[in-house]
Formats: sequence, structure tokens, C-alpha cells
Amino acid sequence: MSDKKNSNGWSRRDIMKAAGAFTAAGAMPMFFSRGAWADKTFVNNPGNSKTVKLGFNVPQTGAYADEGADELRAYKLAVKHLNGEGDGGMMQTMKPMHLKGNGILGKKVEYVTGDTQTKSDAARASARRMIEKDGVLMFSGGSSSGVAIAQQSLAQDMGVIFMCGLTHSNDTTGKDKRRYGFRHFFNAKMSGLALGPVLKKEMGTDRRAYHLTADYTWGWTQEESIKETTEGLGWKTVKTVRTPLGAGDFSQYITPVLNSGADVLILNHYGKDMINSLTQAVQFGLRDKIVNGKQFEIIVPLYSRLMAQGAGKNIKGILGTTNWNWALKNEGSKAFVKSFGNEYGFPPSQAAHTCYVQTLLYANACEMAGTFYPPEVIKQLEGFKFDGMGNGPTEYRAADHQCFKDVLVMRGNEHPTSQFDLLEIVQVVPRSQVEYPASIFGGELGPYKV
Amino acid sequence: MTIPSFKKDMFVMLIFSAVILTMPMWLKPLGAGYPDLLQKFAIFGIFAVGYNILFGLTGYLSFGHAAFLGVGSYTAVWSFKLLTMNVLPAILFSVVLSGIVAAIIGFISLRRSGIYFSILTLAFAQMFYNMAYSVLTPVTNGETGLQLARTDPRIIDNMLSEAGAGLPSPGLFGIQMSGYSGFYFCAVLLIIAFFISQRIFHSPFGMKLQAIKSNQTRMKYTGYNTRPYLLTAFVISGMYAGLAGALMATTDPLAGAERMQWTASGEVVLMTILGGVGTLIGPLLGVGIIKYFENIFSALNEQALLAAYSFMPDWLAKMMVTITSPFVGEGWHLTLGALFVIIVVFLPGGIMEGLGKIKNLFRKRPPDPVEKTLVEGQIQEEKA
Amino acid sequence: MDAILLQILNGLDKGGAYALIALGLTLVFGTLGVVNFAHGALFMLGAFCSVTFQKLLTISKQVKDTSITFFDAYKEMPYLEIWFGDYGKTIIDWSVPLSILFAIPVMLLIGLAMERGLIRHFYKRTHAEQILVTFGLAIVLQEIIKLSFGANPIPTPAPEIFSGTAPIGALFGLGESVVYPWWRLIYLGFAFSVIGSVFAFLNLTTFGMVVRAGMMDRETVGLLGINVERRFTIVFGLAAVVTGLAGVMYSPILPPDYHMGMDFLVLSFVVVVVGGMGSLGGAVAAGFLLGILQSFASMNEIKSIIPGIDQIIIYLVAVFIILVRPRGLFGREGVMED
Amino acid sequence: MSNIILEIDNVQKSFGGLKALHNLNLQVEEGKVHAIIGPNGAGKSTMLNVCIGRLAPDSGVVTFNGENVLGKQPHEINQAGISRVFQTPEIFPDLSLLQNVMIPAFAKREGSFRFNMFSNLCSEKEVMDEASHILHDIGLNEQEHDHAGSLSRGDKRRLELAMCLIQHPKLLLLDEPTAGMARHDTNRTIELLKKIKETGMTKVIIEHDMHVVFSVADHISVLAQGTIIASGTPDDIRGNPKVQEAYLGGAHL
Repeated sequence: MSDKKNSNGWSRRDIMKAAGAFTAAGAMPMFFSRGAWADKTFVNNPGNSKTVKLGFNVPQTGAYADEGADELRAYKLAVKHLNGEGDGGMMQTMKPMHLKGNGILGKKVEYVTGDTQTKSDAARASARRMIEKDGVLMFSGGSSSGVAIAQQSLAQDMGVIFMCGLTHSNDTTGKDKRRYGFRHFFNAKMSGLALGPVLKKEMGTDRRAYHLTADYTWGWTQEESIKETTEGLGWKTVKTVRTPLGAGDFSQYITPVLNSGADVLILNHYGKDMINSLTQAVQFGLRDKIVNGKQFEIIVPLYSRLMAQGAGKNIKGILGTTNWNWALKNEGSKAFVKSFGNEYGFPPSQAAHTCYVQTLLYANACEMAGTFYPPEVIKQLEGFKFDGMGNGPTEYRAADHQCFKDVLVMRGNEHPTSQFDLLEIVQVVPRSQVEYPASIFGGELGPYKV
Repeated sequence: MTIPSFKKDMFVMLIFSAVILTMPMWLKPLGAGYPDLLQKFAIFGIFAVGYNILFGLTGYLSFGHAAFLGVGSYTAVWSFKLLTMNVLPAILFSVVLSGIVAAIIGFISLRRSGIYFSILTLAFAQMFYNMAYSVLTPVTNGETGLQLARTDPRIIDNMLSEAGAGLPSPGLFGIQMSGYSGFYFCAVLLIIAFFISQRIFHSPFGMKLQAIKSNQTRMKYTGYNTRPYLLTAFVISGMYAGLAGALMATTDPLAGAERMQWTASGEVVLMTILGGVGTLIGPLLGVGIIKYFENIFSALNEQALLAAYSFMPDWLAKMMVTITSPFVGEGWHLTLGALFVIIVVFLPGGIMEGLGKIKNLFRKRPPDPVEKTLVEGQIQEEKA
Repeated sequence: MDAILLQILNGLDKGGAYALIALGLTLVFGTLGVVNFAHGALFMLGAFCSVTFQKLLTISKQVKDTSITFFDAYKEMPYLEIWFGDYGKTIIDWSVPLSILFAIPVMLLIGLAMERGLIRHFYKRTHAEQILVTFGLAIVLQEIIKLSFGANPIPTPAPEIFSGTAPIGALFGLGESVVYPWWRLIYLGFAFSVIGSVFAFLNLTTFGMVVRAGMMDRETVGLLGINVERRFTIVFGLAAVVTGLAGVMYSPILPPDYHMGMDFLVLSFVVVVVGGMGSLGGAVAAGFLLGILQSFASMNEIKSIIPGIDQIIIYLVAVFIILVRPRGLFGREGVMED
Repeated sequence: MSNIILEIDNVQKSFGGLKALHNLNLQVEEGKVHAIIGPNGAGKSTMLNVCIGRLAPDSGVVTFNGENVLGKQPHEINQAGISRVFQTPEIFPDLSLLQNVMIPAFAKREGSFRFNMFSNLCSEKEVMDEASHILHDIGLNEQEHDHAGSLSRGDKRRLELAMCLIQHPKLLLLDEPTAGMARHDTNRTIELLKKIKETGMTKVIIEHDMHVVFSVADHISVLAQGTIIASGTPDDIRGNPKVQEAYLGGAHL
């Protein structure tokens, strides 16, 4: 039996599973036959094929469509570079680097795309199409934590590696972590840790904070992480209020802030919610208020360029964190921005950056493993230490598949020099300050072989 | 409008079963012959066939059927988590529970008709969705969706055997529910669901439902208590939705709240109207078109387009890519929207009725009254 | 006390928006008998009138940032500012209110084109087909906007002098902390005046009387030898303008994005139905009622008693009202009941 | 004197300030054709609506077959044995003629609710034959597979009549069965009504066309301003000066 996928889309593994299932029939539950084959067969093994396929699953419709489009640009660029076309981008700066510019393990890289619609069901359907029909070896992308977690557990079920796109919830590499899922992006916990010293410096230790939090898991984890940090500084938390996703008009949640005695408003919102709540909070004059003898401040713990664009001038002077920014002057960032800018005429967003890096990291791990066999590739990625990818020395922690690297604390730029210069870097918080023990969130990665 | 004989019904069933079961073969050239999409066709087929029993027969436009889909999914996953990975109890519980929920919502909503009914069902579904997304997170796991965990109790399974190292997956006495076996399982259930729907359409009960749609006042003064009829139809279609929800969780064990959003209810409404309200096959065609667009059209990118135009000269191919690319990939919504408009403008009554009318056009002369009766009879039969 | 006053203001403000959106929908429902799922798209198009107008005003000379070579980084200098200095600046600053003048003809044209081109062929078709065609149209419209403007919200700020808050508390001798954004107060006033004009138009003009008669009994009006068709077209145009203006004025509060129409679609249907089919006053009353109840339900004091109530209050109230009053607040018998 | 099958006792109904029915008393004998005549707005249709449960009277009692029908649901009243032909034809326009008559036949056989979803319509031979038969009787059997909505107005009314007849009601209420019909159709309907009369079914018929009234009625009541002003055999009514005064305006019949 060859390892090649046969023509009607059955992988060998499926057939063996089915066969195994029938022989092990009876009332016996299925999980007996799981992991029953010790040889190195795996889903979508390219075998002797001259090409390998990667799947890029990004939101193309819905609120995050622009972010998805930027992610897709980065993926296309990464594929180009892997295949030895273009200027090579970060392949010039990545250390250690095993990529040769001839695809992955000598096989030319092709890609398929899909639309997650920022819905778990649609994302999983799209991912399953990539795996079942197109035969991808790895899939990647996304702009929401719920969707990332849903895809990550699918990856574990199907035995295909998922490299997360933009996902910021602690759960992705916390209680919902998976062996087959890897996250390069930072998370809410790290945002909180990074913001701490800056907040202390800028706003002191005697502050009263009011949280507006998007009422779903990502919002909750961010609220918790930020609260932990600010309370550690000695701040008081006046109130935490949950707001429905997509509320549109937040006025009924903002007015209570006026009389609450709080002097800091923390918006645990992302995307459209954040644009709306920030715009409206500024309209309610919160930025101009003096409370408890202090200037009222607004904090948006997670920033993105698209959000900054959507909120317009309301963003000026407001603090937040990002994973990466194109204005960084390190070698990796410069190489990537140059490459991306030449290709598309504008600088990449942090979503594009993380997706580009993830693709390269996966390819590099395959080269290091010398095989596409997922357990081996996973082992190469786990604990992988690298540099030159724009974030300084970085490590994929083996215990939870979270990347640890410097985090940027940003501020809305008061005097932008160009249309892309919306955020300025306040401080690059070193990796050592944002590290935390993997054990605090629980969860388990699961087996290497499925 | 002749009433098809039992024999004819059986013949239709036979053809239908053959078409469904050979789907992996004939959908292959269309790029849709892979397990996930095949499963989705079958599952949403069940959803739409059931929805059509309510909307197609009684004319009551529910905008809240996604709620039953969601209830079915959550119930199935909880059954996997608490009891066993065997799919039968999961499906049973899902169908029963969604039936109960449908009975409650239906009992309240059916006190009103027309758009008031639609908005009542919509309101219930939206409440379910909003609660599931936030406050009910302990039950639904909110945004992330309810998932299996290795440490779930799974009482029945754990009584029979030790838990394995990895996550178990749902099965039917050893048959995997992912991949093609999952599709065939769904397909068999679709065939059964279709059979039941056909029986209902051609039963006195179904005729009475159609009569309610046609003139409910007359029904009341003809001695019928219409409310129980409507409620029965509502509960049956709710149970179909619950079954579909259970199958979604079975083939892919995750249940998310967005399954209950109004857009999900709207989707099944669109599928049914697109194919042809009140026809037996129509809703399935609607399912096929919408799911095909969502999964295949959305995945076309420039690379794929270039490959498709490779027979053309280079410059022409590039031009064609520029022209067509706004309509595929991220533009799939645009094409789908335009398709809705075109179909409803040119094929009034949905695809099925449109097909019948087109067929009529090709007749050489206007049919005389007797012949017209025959032709109409034929169309009705084809519809059926 | 202050908190309650502020929530009443919030509720009125929200209610004004809901009522304005629902007004156009119920007009189309009542006179044309069309279930218009493209109504949300009209709201969205209105908001994008404001975006387009702002873009037109800010057509800019681009001053390249020479420090960056591999992509086009530039600072924009609107020609209006270059040519007219501070006057140009002021005009740009006032782009949202000014775009009302732009939106009225544009929305009217869009409305007339929609009615003439598509909607009118569906008066006699089933509601199901109306839903399909208008939903399809809504998707097409929003995708066109997405192709032209992207998916990200676009900031359309209110004029500088309205960007702050009005010291209502100080004016009326209440607490100092009772402040409310100028723009939201303006929106409320605007909503009232548009609603007032629509009612005046329908009640005081002969055209309006025919329209109202048409809402009561379309066939009879047709039999009177009045050209109902043409009036229907105008009514649809009017609904498009009202809805579009609601969108224009809302754009500083909610930066417009291509999907916002769908977000408001369900809500506008709920408002119209709670108000009662075929009743303009009902739609307005329901808009304010739902707006105020939603604001109160979001108060922390109430949320702490019933968690999540703010997320479902609108639907809960809708269910309650429809069950207690079979045809919504002021609905007439027989309209859209089959 | 035979049995009184329908008794309307002192019924009042007003809409707003308008008194539609005012101390209305009426007795209908079993097996008779009882015609109700009266000027427009006299309350004739309101009276029928009260009888079939469409409207609830403000006061008074309606007894059918010894049982009070007030407060009962329309379908219960029908099941008790009252069928009605409406002024504007109430049929099932989207169903075939055959199905239109099968539906009431099922109602008669199965009662107000039966969950018979697994039997095939084709196997219901008895009902189908009965339906075919009655369509034959009214001369619509050739179109039995047509949509009822495509019929002419006259044919629709005859179809509705057939729908009521197939239920073999104890009491048949007819609201202007010939209104708006061409003379030819009217004559056909009269023939049909006469044929039914032979079956001995009790009928209450509201009619403007005196030709129809005097051809079929056994008993005539005159309703004006919500109350009965005269009642008797056709000959009584023809000669009653009060009726001529109040209703016929002195015209000679």
C-alpha cells in the first residue's frame, strides 16, 4: 500500500482506520483503535509528489475581512520566499535557518485559501476542505480566538498541524492548548505584564480602573490579565462591565463611567467593538475629564493598525500593546517590511507579520526534522529558539506552544508623519518581563500521534 | 395537482436514494466530492427538508429554526461528554430535546400568524444565541464552542473500558463518524428524513397543512382545529433541525453559539426559497447551491483562476483573472447575492417551479384546457 | 438620579435612531406591502454617503515621506486646505452635516432606481420571493461597498465644535457630572424633526393623504383612478432618503462599515413589528420604547440582578408585546398576518 | 310543527356605537329552507357570523340542536353540524378541486384533529370517490385536478357549496349564494339548491335576489335594523304591508 493519497480522497489513514474499525466492531468504543499504528504514516503525506500544499484559512467576509486580506498577502509572500522567488524577506535574517529557497524539503510550495467568516463552523468546514480535498500538510490563519481554538482542536483530531494566526486569548495556549496547534502571537497575559511598568510610569500607582469587556472568552481572559496587573500596581478596580458582542452603540455602558469615580477606562474590546466604544467614549468627553485630581485615561490593551484606522483621531495618545509594528528597526523587521512594501505598496500589519513568521517557522521545522511527519515537526518546533524574525530572541515554549518574545507598548500617534504612522512605540518590553509559568492556565496538549 | 400514487412515490425514493448515495462520485468533478462538504450537504439537506415541512406546507415563515439546530448540537456534545461516544443516544436525546424546545416555542409563537409569528420565532432564537454566547457559557462554552475533553466523565464508555490516551471520537459501534463513513451515515438519515417528508406531503395530514396555508379561515369553518396541526408541523421541523444539529456535532464534535444566530436561520429560509418552497426536492437544491458557494467558490483564488484559464493566451488569461476575481474567493458573497436576485427574477417560485415553467415554454403551442390540466398535473408530479 | 437621567438620554438617543430606521421600513411595508430585507443596506448606504462626501472633500495632495523607499508613505494635504486655508479646513470639519445635502439626492436616486428596477416587479409576488430578492440585493450592495471602501470601519468625525459634551447638568441645576455629547443631542433633535416632517408630509399634503389611504386600502385607491404606481415609487424614494439620512447622521457615532446594514436589519424589523404593521406612529413609539428599555436594562444595578438581561431585553420585550397585543402596539388587523 | 334546530334568542351585538343586532330572535325549523331578507346593513351577515362563532354577541343565546354554541370555537361549531357558504368564496385556491372537497370530507370523518401522516392520500379511496361524486353533481368533475384559484367566481361558489354539502351538515348557512352571478349561473345554482332541498337538509339562506328566494324558501324572515320585523311563509311575506313598507319600499313583487 502506498502512502500516497489515492484518487478519491481517502488517505491511507482513513482506510486503515475504517478497516480497523470494522474488525474491532461491536460495542467497543472507537478510541481503542486510535493511535494503533506505530509506523510513520500520516494524513496527506506528500510521498513522492514534487509539491506540497499549505492551507491559508483567513476571514474574507465579515468584520475582519481586511485583516484577513492582509494575512493572505503575507502568506503569499511567504510562499514566494520559500520557493526562492523575490528577495527572500526574513529568510535573510532568520537564525537558525535551514531553509534553502527550494520549497520545503525540496518540494515546491503551493497553497489553497479559504474563508473562515470569523465563525467556528465555517472555519472548520473550510479547514476540513483543505485537509480532505486539497491535501494540505499545514493550515494557518484566523483573526479571532474562538475560531483559532476551534481550528486547533480540529487540527488535533485530524493530525494536521495548525499554525495560529491572530489570536490573543490566554485559552489558545492555556486551557485549550493542543499538541498540533502553535501560536506565535502574544496573549492577554503578556499584554497585561507588558503594560504594567509603563502604566506605573505614566499613570502612577493610585488609580481607579473601570473595565468594559466584550462578553465572550477572549474579553474575559484579557480583563482578568489586565486586572491582575493593575491591581498588582496598587490600582483599584471600580467595576468590570460586560458588553454584548457587536453592541454598536455603547452609550448605555459609557455613561455609568462618568459618575463612577474611576479615572481610567480599560476597553477590553477588539475590532469593530473597540472602534465604536473608543469613538463613543471620547465623544462622552472622558479624555477631557479630571477625576480625583488626575487626567482621565483610556487604555486599549490590544491594538491593531486597522483598529487605529477605524477609530481615527480618537486613538491619539491612547496606550495599548501590539505583537509587532512595521516601524521596528531590527534587521528582521526591516527585511520583512521592505519585502512586503515592495510587493504591495504599503507596510504589513502585525497580523501579516505573525502569519508570515508562522509559515516560515513551520517550513523551517520540516527542514530540521527532515520529514513532514507531524510528530517530528512538532518536536522540532517545541522549544525552538530563534532570532531575526522581528521580535528579538524568541522561543516556542514546549510546555504550551506559546512563543515568548518582546512585547511592544504603543501609543496612538499625536503627530503622524504618514498615513501608516498611526501608532508610536512607547517601549519594547523585554521578553523576560512577560514570561509566566506554563502551569498557571492548566489544559493539556494531548498526544503527538493521533 | 394529481395525487401521486404510492408506487410512484417509491420510484422517486429509489432514484433519490441512488442519487444521494452516489454523491461522492458525481460531485467529484465539481470539486465537491470530499467528506466534509458531502456531510454538510446531507446535514443541511435534513435541516431544509424539515424546515420545508413547516414553511412549505403551512406557509408559516419561522426565523428561529437555527435555535433548534443549536439545541441539537449542544445536546449531542453533552451526550458525548457525559455518557458515551456512541452516536445513537446523542441523536436520540438531541431530537427529543429539540422537539420539546420546539413544542414550547411553537406553542407560544403560533398564537400569532404572518410576520408577527416570524418575529416571535426570531426573538426566541436571538435570545438563545445571545445567552449561549455569554451568560450560558458554563453550558455552551461561549464563543469557543463546546468541545470534547479527554477528562470528560463519559460514564457508559468508562464503565466498559479504560479511557485512551487521546481524544475519543464519535462512532456507531466502531464505525467512525468522520470521513466517508460519516457521510454515508448522514446520507442514510437524509434518505429516511426525505422519506418521512414525502409521506407527510402526500398524506391527508400534509394536505390539511397545505389547506391551512391556502386558507386558514376556511379550515376553521370546515371543522378543523388548526393550532394542533401547525404545532405538529412546527415540532416535526424542529426535530429535523435537532437531528441536523446532532449530526453536525457527530461529524465534527464541536457546538458553537453562532449556529443559532439569525443569519443561520436566515440561511435555511434562503435555501428553501431558492430551491422552491413547498416542493420536495427544491430545498435540497437550495442547500446544494448555497453550500457549494460557501465552500468551493470562496476557495477560488487567483492561483486557481489562472490554472482554470491556462488554455487561453497569457494576456487574455490575466485579463480574465482581473475580471472574474472580484466574484470568487473573498467575493463569493457578491456572486451569491447576485444569484439570488437573478434566480428569483427569472425563475419565479424558485428553481423547481422555474424549471417547470421553462419546460412549458418549449411546448410548441399553448396547451388547450384539457392538455393544460395534464401539463400542470405533470409539473406538480415533478415538484412532488 | 443622574445615572437615570443619563440613561433616559441614552434611551432617547438610541430610540431616535431605531425610530428613524423603522420609519422607512414601515412606510415600505405599509404602502407597498414589500418585505424589504435591503432596508439595512439603505441605512448603510446613507452612512457611506457621508464617507464618500468626506473623501471627496479631502481629495489631497500627497506629500511623500522620503525616508521610506519601498512603499508609498505620505502625508496628506487636502486641496481644500491648500486653496482655501482655514475655510477649507472648516468645510472639511463640517463634512458630516454638509453631506446631508449630498445624501438627499443620492439616496433618492438609489431609492427610485431600486423601486423601478427591481422592487416594483415584486409587489404581486409572495413574501418569500420578496425576501429572497431583497436579501440578494442587500448582499450585492454591501459587497460593492466592501470592494470600494474595504471592510474596516471608516472614521467620520462630527464637526469639532460638536465633539465635546454639553453641560446639561449645569444648565438645569443638576449634578455637574450630567454631561452629554453635543452630537448625540443633535442626532436626537434631528430624529425628531425628520419624524415630524414625515408625519406632516403625510398628514398635510394631498400626496400624503393618498399614501395614507393606500396604506389603509390599496385596491380602492387604485380604483379611484389615482396613479398609485408612481406614488409608490416616490414613497420608496422617500423611505430611502429618511433611512439614508438616519445613516448619515449616525456616522460620527458609529464609524460606518459595509456590514452595518445587516446589524441593524433585524433590529429594524423587530421595532416595526412591535410597533404594529402598517402603523407609522407605532414604529416611532416602539423605537423609543425599545431604546429606553435597552438603556435601562444595561444599568449595572439591573444587570447584577438578571445577568445578561441587556443582551436579550429587546427580544424579550418584543415577545411580551406581541403576545399581549396581537398586532403590536398600534397595528391594524389583516396587515401581514398571512 | 317539527323540531327547532337553530334558535337565536335575544341576541345583541354592537360595534362601537352602532347596534348591528338588536334583540334578535329567530327560530329555524329542521328540514326547512329558511330565507333571511333585508336591506343592506340590516345585520344579516353579522347574524351568521354569530352563529358560526366568528363573532361573540354582547348578550343573548344561540342554541343549536339543543346546545348553546356561544363561546365555542368555530371548528367545534362546524363539527356540531353547521356549515357555511360565505359571501366571498372561501375556498383553498392553491389546492385542486378534488382536494378542496376532500378536506371537508376528512373533517367529517376524522374530527377536528387527526395525526394521520403516514397514510397515503391515494389509499383513501372512499373519500376520493365521495369527493369525485360530489364534484360530478355540481358539474365540476372535469376540472377536478385544476387549481381552485383558477375557477370563475360562479364556479368557486358552487365549489364552496360542494365543500359544505360533502359534510352533510345538519344546518347549512348560505350567504348570498348568487350575488354577483350571471343569470345563467344563478339558474344553475337555483337548480342545485332545489336538488339539495330534496335531501331534507335544513338551510338558512341570505339572499337579495327575490327570484331565488321565492323559488327555494319554505319560510322567510325579514331583518331590518338588527331585528326581525316579519316572519312567515313566502305568501305571508309577499302580502305583508309592513315588509313592503320597511324593506321593499312599496315595490310590487
